[in-house]
This record gives sequence, structure tokens and C-alpha cells, in this order.
Amino acid sequence: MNGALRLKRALVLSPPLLWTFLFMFVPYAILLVYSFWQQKYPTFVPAFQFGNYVQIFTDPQYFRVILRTLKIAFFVSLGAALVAYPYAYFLVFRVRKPGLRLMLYMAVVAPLWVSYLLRAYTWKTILGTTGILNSFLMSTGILSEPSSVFLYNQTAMIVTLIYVFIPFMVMPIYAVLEKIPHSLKEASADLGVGRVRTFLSVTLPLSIPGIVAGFTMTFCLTFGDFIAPFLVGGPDGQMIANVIASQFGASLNWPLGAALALVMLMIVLSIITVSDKFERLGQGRFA
Amino acid sequence: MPEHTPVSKIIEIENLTKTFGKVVGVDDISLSVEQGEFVTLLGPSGCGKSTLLRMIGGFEEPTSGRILLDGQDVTHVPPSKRAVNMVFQDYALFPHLSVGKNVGYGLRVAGMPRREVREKALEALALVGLEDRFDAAPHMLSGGQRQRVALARAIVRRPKVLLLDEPLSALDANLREQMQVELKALHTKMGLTFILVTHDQTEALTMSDRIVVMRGGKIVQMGSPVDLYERPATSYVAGFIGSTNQFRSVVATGPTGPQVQCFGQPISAPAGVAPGQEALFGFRPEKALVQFGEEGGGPDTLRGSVADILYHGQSVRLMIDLGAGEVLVDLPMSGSDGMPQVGDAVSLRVGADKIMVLADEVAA
Amino acid sequence: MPEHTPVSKIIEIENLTKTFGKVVGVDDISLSVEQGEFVTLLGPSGCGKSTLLRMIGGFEEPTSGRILLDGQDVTHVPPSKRAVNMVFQDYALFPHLSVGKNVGYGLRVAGMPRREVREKALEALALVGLEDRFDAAPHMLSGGQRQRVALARAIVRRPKVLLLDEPLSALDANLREQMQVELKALHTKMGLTFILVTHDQTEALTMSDRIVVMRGGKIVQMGSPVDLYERPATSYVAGFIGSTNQFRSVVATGPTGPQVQCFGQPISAPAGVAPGQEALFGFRPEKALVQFGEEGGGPDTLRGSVADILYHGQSVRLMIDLGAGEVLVDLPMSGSDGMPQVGDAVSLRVGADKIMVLADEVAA
Amino acid sequence: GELNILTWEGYADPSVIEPFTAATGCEVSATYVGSNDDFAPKLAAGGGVFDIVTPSIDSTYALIEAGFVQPIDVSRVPAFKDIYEQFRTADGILKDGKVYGVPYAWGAIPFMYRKDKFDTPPTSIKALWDPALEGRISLWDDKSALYVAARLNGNMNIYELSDAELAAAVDKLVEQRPLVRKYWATAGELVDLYKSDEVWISNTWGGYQSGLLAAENIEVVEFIPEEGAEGWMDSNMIVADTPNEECAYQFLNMAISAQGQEGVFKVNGYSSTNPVAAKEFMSDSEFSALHQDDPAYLDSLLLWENLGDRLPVYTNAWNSVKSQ
Amino acid sequence: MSRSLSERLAWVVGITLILAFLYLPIAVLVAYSFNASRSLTWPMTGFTLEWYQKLAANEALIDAFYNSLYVAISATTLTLIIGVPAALALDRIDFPGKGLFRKLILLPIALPGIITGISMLILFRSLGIRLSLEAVIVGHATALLAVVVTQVYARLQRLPNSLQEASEDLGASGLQTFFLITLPNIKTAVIGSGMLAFTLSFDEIPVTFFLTGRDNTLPMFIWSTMRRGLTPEINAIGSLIVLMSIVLIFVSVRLQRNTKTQQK
Ligand SMILES: Nc1ncnc2c1ncn2[C@@H]1O[C@H](COP(=O)(O)OP(=O)(O)OP(=O)(O)O)[C@@H](O)[C@H]1O
Ligand SMILES: Nc1ncnc2c1ncn2[C@@H]1O[C@H](COP(=O)(O)OP(=O)(O)OP(=O)(O)O)[C@@H](O)[C@H]1O
Ligand SMILES: [Mg+2]
Ligand SMILES: [Mg+2]
Repeated sequence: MNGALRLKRALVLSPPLLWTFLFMFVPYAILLVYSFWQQKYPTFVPAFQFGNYVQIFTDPQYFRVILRTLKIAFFVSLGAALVAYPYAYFLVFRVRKPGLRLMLYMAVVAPLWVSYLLRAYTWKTILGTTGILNSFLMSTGILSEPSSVFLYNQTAMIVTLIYVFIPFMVMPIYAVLEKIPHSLKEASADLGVGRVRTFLSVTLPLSIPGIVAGFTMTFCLTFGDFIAPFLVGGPDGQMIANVIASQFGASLNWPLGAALALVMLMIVLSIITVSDKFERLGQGRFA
Repeated sequence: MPEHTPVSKIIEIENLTKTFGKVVGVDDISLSVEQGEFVTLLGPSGCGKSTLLRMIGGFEEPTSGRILLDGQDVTHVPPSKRAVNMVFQDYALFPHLSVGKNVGYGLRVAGMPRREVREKALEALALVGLEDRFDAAPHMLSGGQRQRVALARAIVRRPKVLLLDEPLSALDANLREQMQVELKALHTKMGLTFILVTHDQTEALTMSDRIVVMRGGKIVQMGSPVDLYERPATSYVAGFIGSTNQFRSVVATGPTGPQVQCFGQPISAPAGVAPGQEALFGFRPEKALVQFGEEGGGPDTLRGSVADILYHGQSVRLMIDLGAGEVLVDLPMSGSDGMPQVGDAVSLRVGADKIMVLADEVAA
Repeated sequence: MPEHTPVSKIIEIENLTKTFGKVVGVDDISLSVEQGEFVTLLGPSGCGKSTLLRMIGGFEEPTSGRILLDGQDVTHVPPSKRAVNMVFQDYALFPHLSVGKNVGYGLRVAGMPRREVREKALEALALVGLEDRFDAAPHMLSGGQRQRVALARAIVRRPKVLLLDEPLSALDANLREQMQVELKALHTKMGLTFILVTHDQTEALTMSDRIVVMRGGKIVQMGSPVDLYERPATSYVAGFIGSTNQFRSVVATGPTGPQVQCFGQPISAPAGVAPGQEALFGFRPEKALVQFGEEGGGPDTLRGSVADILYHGQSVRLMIDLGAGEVLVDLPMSGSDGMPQVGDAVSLRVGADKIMVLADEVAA
Repeated sequence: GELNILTWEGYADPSVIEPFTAATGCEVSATYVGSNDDFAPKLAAGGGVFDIVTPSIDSTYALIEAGFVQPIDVSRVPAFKDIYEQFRTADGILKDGKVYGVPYAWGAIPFMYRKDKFDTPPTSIKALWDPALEGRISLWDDKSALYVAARLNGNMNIYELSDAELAAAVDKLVEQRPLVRKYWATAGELVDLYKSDEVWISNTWGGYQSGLLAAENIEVVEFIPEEGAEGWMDSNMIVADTPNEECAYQFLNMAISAQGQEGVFKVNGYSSTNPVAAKEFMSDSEFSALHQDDPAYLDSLLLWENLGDRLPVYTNAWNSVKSQ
Repeated sequence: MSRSLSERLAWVVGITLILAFLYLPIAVLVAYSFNASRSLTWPMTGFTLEWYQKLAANEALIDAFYNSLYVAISATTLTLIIGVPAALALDRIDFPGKGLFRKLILLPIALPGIITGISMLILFRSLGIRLSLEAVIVGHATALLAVVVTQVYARLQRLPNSLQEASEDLGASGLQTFFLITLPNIKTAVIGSGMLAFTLSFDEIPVTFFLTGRDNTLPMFIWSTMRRGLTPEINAIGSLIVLMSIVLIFVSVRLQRNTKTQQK
């Protein structure tokens, strides 16, 4: 390779490489180092010990919270997928006019513009005991007195998070559905297969990579959320990110927080790795 | 084709029209196809071939007109209920299913037991010589192999009619030629009715029992390959199938009978035109008898010189400068005659029986 | 080609090798190209044609070996600094620039004033007959027109060598033929050196001064089109360029001289082989003299029956069953002879001068 | 000069800041914390950002020990001597004989209920464990919840709970949890909870939320339960190595002046740490309503204390309640 | 026919429900910006424009809005400056460690913001860099890098390599090729991912939460306001943002439509 080319490559490469090294690799490395430090009143001091990890794995509260968070993340992803899939399907296969399709697509992405906090906050107004939903249900006679089951519990968190993260589910599903050649569905119909079966045995399997991508994204976003528990969660709403935040705040126990963050990172990484495998699988098929 | 044996007519298309908004895709076409026939729809891009085929397959709802399949009106029957199968241009193999599962897909979904499906799929794959790739994934196959799997999948349910939308266009020249032969062999072997769409004239000539030449959503001419090649009705058909030297001339009365002027040189007029009439005439490059040297002559002979030479191996195409224009002639290279040279004087003998009278173009 | 006039050698390639990891793309190739020559690289997919061309263009760094352009070593010179231009297979027209801007791009980036760029671009477009599409966007053009714009863009800077990587493969048959003629005309008109990559043998035969047949990264044979078609060195070349009927036989001494067995029937052996020698032989389908009917005969005649017929318009390809095997023959349809029928008895006269001796295949 | 303060919402009200800036030329920019837990992390993350912080008395000492704040030269704060002695000499702001904070405001953490929902006014913390009030109870999302539960358990040494006592408090809170509608995290949230009829009884920042609710026409009553209440006191502290020391001292002085004290009273409804100044703007009735003249009341409050190295244990305990 | 009609109806109803789910909160948000009462509780009490007037007078809120703009614009610019070359490198250049580089750079898109926030907080503390809007910008740029890289990379992969080669073949330098050929052709992906990055940055909480110093971005302002109790001023600014986004959507729909026809 000649010198000029090498220089050109270096120029293109060095900013992103430097950036990723300095702001991604180094921070994670320091995070790792911190996780071995030790809390010492009033702050924390360098050390090399596994106490933080021991604490995480022996105190059942961490396990419980992680499990709860995983559960909530799962239901959020599932719910978002259930809402997003038909929507994306409709856009790709049912809407003929490209203009309308684009509008409807943007309609899903657009709420991202409005503050997450505000959007989540309005759910309080909607779901509360004296909220819009209760008023509506009472005016229609479905309920005789306001119900408090809609707000301040895990379901409310799940609904809110589904709402907030739907765009991240619609985008990849839409992308993958759009890539499925129309002729595959026609071929299936041609072979005597009805539309429902065609959906189940052709369209759905082929859209799995998109679902997986959206699922991963939604799952990981939920996994790291600490706002919803605060806004619409009930007394059983604490999630792992809240615990981590409180280690960096209230407890001023950054080492434990770092260790928790690393545990979270590991969980997320393994989820990404698994889902990557899935997506790869799907991509190979179109090759 | 005898019009009075309804039993053998597997497809009857009556006044079929399809419009997309303002675009007319297919324009009032009527056509019938015999049981076991190999019909090719030939025409340039956008002439409505695919649209016609897709209406037969049920993928496109006709704007008006009827389609009868084996005597039954199927105009509004969905594709899944028509005994017609299609081989798609992009093959449309299901990427998530193995080759065997692709072929067996239609049977499986119809509820046939697994074992039987496997058997039938293997059988169909054997027909296209791919029984050993049963478990392969489609993306592991070459283009030609995918093509064959698509074929196997389409024939596994023994459809009454097999539709093929440019099945070979994605293959390279050598492979395409090979697949043409195989496809034709398959047609003979299975006795199925084939309707093939192509815009490759050689493909159409090689494979078909009957060629339907389309243009602008209408049928321009149909007939056997020889019919179309030897007796093209219009200048358009003549130009689309094979090469033609075309010239316009008024028929005059010459010393030996009616004559026409081919780029300024008189030759005998073909039968069917009368003196005084003006018409478009044409002859095929390979029909002219080529003689080199100054002296060659006699009646019906055009004199000129070699302007360009295109070597094709088994033949040589010469561009002959006639002074007032240029014509192409093909020289078979079967002998061991030397190659002609640019500038060589040449005489072309074009018999009246070699000259075609072409109708004036009407359709757009 | 005289090897001792260094002045006229525009490109000299010396022991060029390119490996991709373990894959050898081009394997120790040496080749020189004369000023003004039209050289075609021909070979099947993956044989290294593009890799060789791209190394000449500077898009690929050779693993070893040298490339001289007009006597200067350019092995490590970037493409932007080589007086060589390329027409890409997908045309690579800049979609965001108008036709005129595409053509003028190379001049513009070199800092030529706007007006002059416009003039030169118009000139180049005029050469390909597209001066009136100066302001069109590339997507508004047909395939053939895009092709021409790509050409105009490549020649506008008057490169010493024009490289063309399968420029016609995306066009349909009719258009391809037309563009072949135009490309050749352009070559003649401009006097540039052309190096064309193709895997279409007809294209190679039609256009080239010299064909380089490649296989597995190596050159198998090179020579003029007639050379290669009439005197292919190996069975591979014979099969790749045109169709050949090949058979292996031991040369025996017959009543009239040395004989070979073509699928069990004796015919005179060609010159250059001695009795007792075993070799591979072949003849081209169009070189056999076909006679129908039982009686046709005489020396060097194969007898058989028509097994299949492929109508090609200007000719008919017959598959003749010789009993112990099948051979192909081409029948020109220049006369008004009727079409043969399957089952017709036929005799083929294959003169000894029509038989080629093919070297055994060695290279992979 | 400029002055960057990290403080509570309402402690840097324009009604106070604008005159201050006009008088001193110190441009004030205020950032607000959500809880006492926010001070140390913000300072731990590195200096140079803030000049003044206003933590509560349970958080002050940790900041001193961590070296985040610098000693105050009391001679530059003339009114310091007027401050209630309990505050002036509180352990939380003294170290090695040096003063680190200037007490600014104080109050109690009483309990509060919706007047219209109770026939007999609650008087004990037990009311927050009453199954009849299921789904109507709220508790501050803070380690303070542990103090409440401990007192219910009879452990009045709420800042020095043993592990066993802490565990008992956790058990109590876990027992209570199904009855809780929501742990309130912020003042505004508690107001909303009352306003939208979600919650009828809770603890509160004395004077503050009840004031906001009164403005919304929701009648709530604050009470000190039989088990007592915690007290809090916020002090202004100067961040170590501030480049804006001059403005910082001017701010400290202003804060305990009548003008500053009036601000915190008017805006937040909190009691004044400087009775001398308070006298200048409070009516007598206001003065006594805020127990400004009642040292015994002040003594009866369990004034927050620094938990020292027990802090993570408490925090952990509270987290573990929420993790159940 | 009737079956397809009822089916169509079912679709329309279903999609309408989903849209209702998506837009009900936003409708509520907008409605409450005109609500006379200070509190966001049901039922609404009356119509007022008071909150918009207050908004205009609320300097802290307006500052926060400008801070958000500043952060989002800077972070987006930075992300593009780093991300586009990164995508180019991923697509065109082979270099040792590419695998790790790809993993690292694509990680934050799925990584909870809190991890990015915390790790950078620790980094800045270790380097002694003070928390500030600039720190937030660096954090956002890092967290959003993946958004830009994935989208631009995907577009680059669809862009035939031959375009760049043709440009170089015609004598253009690397920079000329980039600005005259590559950039115009990935323009929509750059703009699109830039817009998404801007959107996400504008509304980012977790990273900002850990990295902001004394200046608030709009979400952090809202977050801190929530402690005291939200007032409909926030709704008012939310509504204005809704309005702004509607305009932007129309612009981007226009833009995409134009490029679609251009690329056809
Ligand atoms: N779904 C559609 N919407 C609008 N117009 C269409 C549609 N399908 C086809 N057309 C138009 O109908 C005409 C016929 O198209 P058709 O696809 O049948 O042509 P074709 O002969 O198959 O061409 P090709 O050889 O390019 O495949 C064209 O003008 C085409 O633009
Ligand atoms: N960038 C590359 N990386 C790895 N292998 C390559 C690369 N480019 C080419 N090859 C390999 O080098 C060999 C020659 O490839 P090349 O593209 O030159 O073939 P070709 O003759 O042009 O084929 P085609 O007719 O399909 O274009 C092939 O085996 C190919 O797989
Ligand atoms: Mg078509
Ligand atoms: Mg190639």
C-alpha cells in the first residue's frame, strides 16, 4: 500500500477510532476498575477487592430487582411488538400510496419529539383514580366507582414504557417487512396457501430479524429506564437502574454502582449477542 | 389451430383489459391456449406481458374481461384456488426454508402427510436433477439451481398451466441456453401447458409452439416461430424477431416483371404487390446470396462493397454499403473460405421469394 | 504481433499476481497491449478478468508483478493519476449529477473552467449521440443511453487506455448487439486502446482484435477471434467459444489414410496426428455438411437421425443421434428449404480439414 | 462576580435573588436538587461547578469530611450569632472547632391527612399501617421511611439503629407496602397525589406541601404523631476552593438577613433560623405558628443526624424494601 | 368482496386504535396547556392562554430550551463528524481491530443510557473535567454515534463502490470524491440520522442526568420542575414542540419524496 493511501485512511480512521477509544473503551475500563474499589465513609477509595460483587450476588434484593426488571422489560417488548407489528404490517402491505405510508410512518416516530417525561407524565392524568380513563369508564357505566388499578403499579409502567418505546419497535420491523419481496407472498398464494397461512409460514418467519432487533432495542431501553418507576410505578416499581442511580446518589457508593452497572452491561451484552445471532441468521437467508 | 375443439382449450381469455390508473397495462386482449401448448408472450419492456400473465395467475384483478381455465370462469378466483402455478422472475424461493421444504410447501400446507410431501418433493426435484440438494438452503444454490428449484416447486402440484415470467433473464448466456433446452425437455416430458414471458427473441424462437408478440398492451401478431420469423406481419415484428433489412419502395414495372427499389437498386418484387403500390419491404440478412468480386451479377442482384465486418464465429455479419444505404448480410462460415475484407466489392442476390411485405405500423 | 516495437506497447504487464487471502484472483499473468488495439479478456465467472482489469485501472493493488503504462511503471500509482479510464459494469453514473455534469466531472475536478468543461462534455456526448440529453438526470435515461453516457464520461479526458468491465451485460439482447457495433465504431474513430472484459463469447468474437481467454487466474490462450474460433488450443477454449462436438479417439489406419472414430463411425483424421495416437477431436456444428435422406453418403460421412430441433430463425440447430452419441449441427436457413422433422434420417459430411485437434486440459 | 448555587427549589426565588444581585452585582445561577442525596454526587464528580450548596443537616457532615466544603470565617457573617443556638452548634456543621455551614431554614417532617376523609383525626403513625386505608397511603421515598417504621417499632434512636432494629423496620415497611399507593419522591408529586385523590395520608415537609395544597383548595391537616417527628435544618455551605468567595459570603449574609429569611418563609413556608431577623417580617401569630418562639418544640423534634458509615446500610435497607 | 371490505374495516379500526394510543397522551398534553387549573388532574377546568404567557416570561425554561438546542445541535454535529467517517471506515477500510471497533461503536444504541452516563461520569471525574453542557454534548455524541453509524453504513452499503472508483478514475482526489460524490449520495441518510440523533439528544435524560453541571437542558428542567409540581407551562412548551415537529415532519416528508423520485 502506498503512503498517500495510508495517510488518507489514517485521516478517515483516526477520529472515530480515537473517539471510540477515549469515550467508550476507556470509560468502560475505568468502570471496571471502579467496581473493585471500596466504599469508605464519606466517599470511596481505590482498592482491589470483590466485595461489591459479593454483595450483589449475596444480597437477594439485587437479584429480585434484576429479575423484576427483566420481567418488565420482557412484557414491554412483547407488548410493543404486538402493537408495532400490525402497524408496520399495515404500512408495508396495506397502504398503497407512498405519501400516506410515509405520513403514517412519521406519525409513529413523531412522538419522539415530545419530551419523554411529558408523555410519560400525561399517562398519570389518563390512568389516575380520577383520571380520564376512569371518568370515561364511569360515564359509559362500565365502572360504578373509579378504579385505582390503572396507575402506580407495574402494569402502568409497562403501558407507559410500551407507549414510549413503540417507535423503536416499529422502525426495525417496518424495515424488515419492506425488504421482503412481494413475490414471496404471491408465490405462497400461487401454491394454494391462504393468506393467514402465508402470513404464518412466510411473512412472519422472514420478519423475525426485525422483531428481534426491535425487541432487543426495547428490552434494553426498558432495562435501563429509571423514569417510569418514578412517574407511574407503584411501591413495587423499583428497577435496576433506580438502584444503580441511588448508588451514585444517595449511597454515594460508586464502586457498588459501577459493579451493578457492569452486571447490567453483561446482561445487555448477552442479550445483544443472542439477538445478533438471530439477526445474522435472518440476513444470511436473503443473501 | 382448429377453433372448434373446446375440450382442448385449457385457457380462454376474452377481452381482457387491465388499467393502472391512467396507464393501460393490457388492452382488450383475447387469446386461447391449447392443452399442452407452449405459448410465449414476447414483447419489449412495458408492453404488458407480465400483467397478462399475472392476471392468468390471479395476482392481478382484471379491469374487464374474462379468463376461463379449463372451461371455468376463474376471473375472480384467488391465486391459491387456481390450478395454475407460476415461476417467478426472481424465483421467489422462501429463504427460510430448505430446498425440499420449498418444493413441498404447497403440499404441506394443503395438509398432505409429511412423508408423502417428502416423496413428491423428491420426485419433483429429481425431474430437475436436484434431488441431492433436498436439504440445502436456497442461498447456497447457484442461479441456475435456484431456477430449477422454483420450477420443481411450481410443478409439484401438477398444475394445469405453468406460468413463467422471464425465468431465465437473470442467468448468464451459457446457462440460459442450457436451461432453455431443459425447460423444453420438461415441457415435452410432462405434457403441461406452459405460458412463458420473455423479451428475448431467440428464447421465444427456440422454445415455443406459438409466439404471441405484444406491443402497448395489445397483441400485434401470433403464430409459430417459423410463421413469425418468415412472415412477420409488420415492420415492428420483423425488427423485433431477428434482424431485417427494411426499405420502402413503390412497385414499378420492370423488364422482367414488377420491381422494387432497394436503396436505389432494382430487384424483383415479391408476390402480393401490384405495380404502383407503395409498401415497406424487407429481407433477412441470411437470405441474401453473397458473391465477392466485381463480376457477380445477374437479375435481382444488389451491388455494393463491404463497409464493416462482425465476426460471429459460425458466421460473419457484413455491413454492405449499397451507395444509397446499407444492408446487413450474414455469411455462414461453414466452408474454409477466407474472411472477407472491408472494401471488398460484393454482390447480393435477393430472390423475390426472400422478400417480405410488411404492413405499415398502426399501433403505437 | 511484432514483439520488438516497444514504442507501440501501451501496456505491459509483467508477472502480475493478486491474491485475496487464500484465493488467487490473478495468477502470474504477463501480457502486453499495443497502442490502438482492442483486447478482450474472456472467461467464465471468477476467472480473474475483473481483478486483472482493476489492477490496470489502479483499483486493486497487485500482490506482485509490475504494470507499465506507456513505458512507465504505474504499479503503485492511484487511479486518479493514471491516464486510463474505466467504464463500469453498472455504469457508475453519479445519480445526483446531470448527464452533462457526469461527463464533465473529470475535467471539472481537474480545475478546468466551466465553459470549457461544458464544451468538451458536449463534444464527448456528441460522439455517442447524446448531446441533446446534456441536462437530463441519469435516471431518466434508458439502459443503452446510460451506457453511452458512461462511455462519454470515460473518453472525455482522452485516456491512453479505456477499460470496459462487462459494459454491455446489463443490456437486453437487441440493445447489446447495437451497442457492440457502436462501441467498435467508436474504437475505430478514436484510435484509443480498449481493454474489454466479457464472458459473452459472441461479444468477444465480434469486437476484438485480440482475445485473451482466461481460466483460474491464468491465460489459457490468446489470439485473434478467427484464431481462437478456428484453432482453439484446448477443449476448454473450444467449448467456451462457440459450440463444439468433441470426441476422443485413437487414430487408426483406414483404407484411405489415418482415421478417427466419431461416436463409432470412422472419418478421416485431420493433419497433425499419427496413427496410434490418442487425442481429443472436435468439429463445429456449422462445419458439417448436412444431407437429408437415407442415401447421402460417401467418405467422411456420419449417418444418424434428427433427435431434436431448435429453431433459431436464421438457422436451425439439429441434435443428431449417431447411435453411440449425439452431435449438434447447424443448418443455415438461407434457402427456402422446408424445416427438417424429428426422426429424419440425415448424413453429415465432416471433412478432415474441419476437424480440430484439442490439447488435453491441464490447468484447473 | 458570579455565584453558582446548588440548592432547593424555592431557596433561590427571584424575589430574593433579584434584590441580591442588584445590591451586590453577583449574578446568581441556581441549580436545584431533588433530594439531599444529590449534593454529594454532584460535588464528588468534580469541583468548579458550584460555589454554594444548601444541604440538610443529615448530609452536611459527610460533605465536610469528604473535603467538598470549606470552613467559614464566622467573622465575615455578623448575624451568625443571632441564629438559634441549637442550630449554630449542631454537630453537623462543626468540625475541629471550625464552622462549615450557616443555618438557613428549618422545619419538621410531620404527617398530613385529607381533612374530609377522616372522621376521627389520626394521631399516630399507626394510621399509615391501617388496612382500611389501603391504597390511600403514601410515604416519602427516602431513608426517612425507616425512621418512621423504627419509631412505630418503638425504636426512638432512629439515627443509630442496630442491624436488628433496622431489619425490624424493614419488616414493618414490607408489611405496609401493599397498603401504599405510591412512595412520593418529590414535593410536587405528593401535591398531585392529594390533588388527584390518590392519597389521603402521608408524611410531608412541614408547611410546604400543605401550603401548595391550600392554594389548590384541598384541605389537609398536618400533625405531629405520638411517635414524634423528625426535624430538619438546611445550611448554606461554601464549596471548597470556590473562586467566588466574595459573592459567597455576601450570599451567606443575605440568606440570614431579614430579606433572605422572609424569602424562605414566603415562598416555602419554612421556619426561620434567625429569630432576630424573623421578628422583622413575621406577625406574632405567624411567629408562634412556626414555633419560632418555642425552643421546647425544637428540642422535641428528632433533628436529622448524619448517619456516617451507617448511611449505605440505611440506604440499602430502604432499597431492599422497594425491591420486595 | 364483502369479506375484504370487513377486513379492511377491521384494519382501519385497529390502526386507528393504535394511533389513538399514540396520540391520546399528546392530545391530553396539548389540551392541558390551555387548562385554567394549575394542576394536571382531570377534569379540566377552563380555557386560558395564561400558560403561554407565563412561558414567554419564564427565563429559566427558555434558557433550558436554548440549552437543549445547543446540546442537541452540537451533539448532532459532533456525532456526524465522527459517525460519517466511522461508517466510511466500516464500509470501505480493513484494519486490525475492526471487529472490536464495530462492536464498540454500535453498542450504545442498545445500551441503557444510564451505563453511558455513569461510565462517562467516572471518566470525567478521573480526568478532572468539570460537569457541564459540554460534557453532556460529548456524552450524547457518544451515545448517539451508533444511530448515525448504522444508518449511514446501511446507505453506504447500498451505494455501489463503483461510484467512488469512477470518481477517482476520473482524477478526483479523495476529498473531492467524498464531497462531490459520496456525501451527496448519502445525504438523506446523513440528514435522516442527524434528525433522529437531534431528536434523541434533545430529549435525552439518563446521560444528561449524570453529566450535566449547573445548566439544565429542557428535559432536566422538566424533571426538576416535577419535584415542585408541574405547571401547564411545561405543557405549553410541549405543545409548541409538537407544533414544531409537525412542521419538521412535513418538511422531511417533502424531502424524502423528492429524493425518492430522484433516485428512481
Ligand atoms: N402495479 C402497477 N401500477 C401501475 N402501473 C403498472 C403496474 N404494473 C404494471 N404497470 C404498467 O403497466 C404496463 C405494463 O407493465 P408490465 O409489467 O406488464 O410490462 P412487461 O411487458 O412485463 O415489461 P417488462 O419486460 O419490463 O417486465 C407498464 O406501462 C407498467 O408501467
Ligand atoms: N475483494 C475480493 N475479496 C476476496 N476475493 C475476491 C475479491 N475480488 C475478487 N475475488 C476473487 O477473485 C477471483 C477472481 O474474481 P474476479 O472478480 O476477477 O472474476 P471475474 O472473472 O471478473 O468474474 P465475473 O465474470 O463473475 O465478474 C474470484 O474467485 C473472486 O471470488
Ligand atoms: Mg414483466
Ligand atoms: Mg467481473
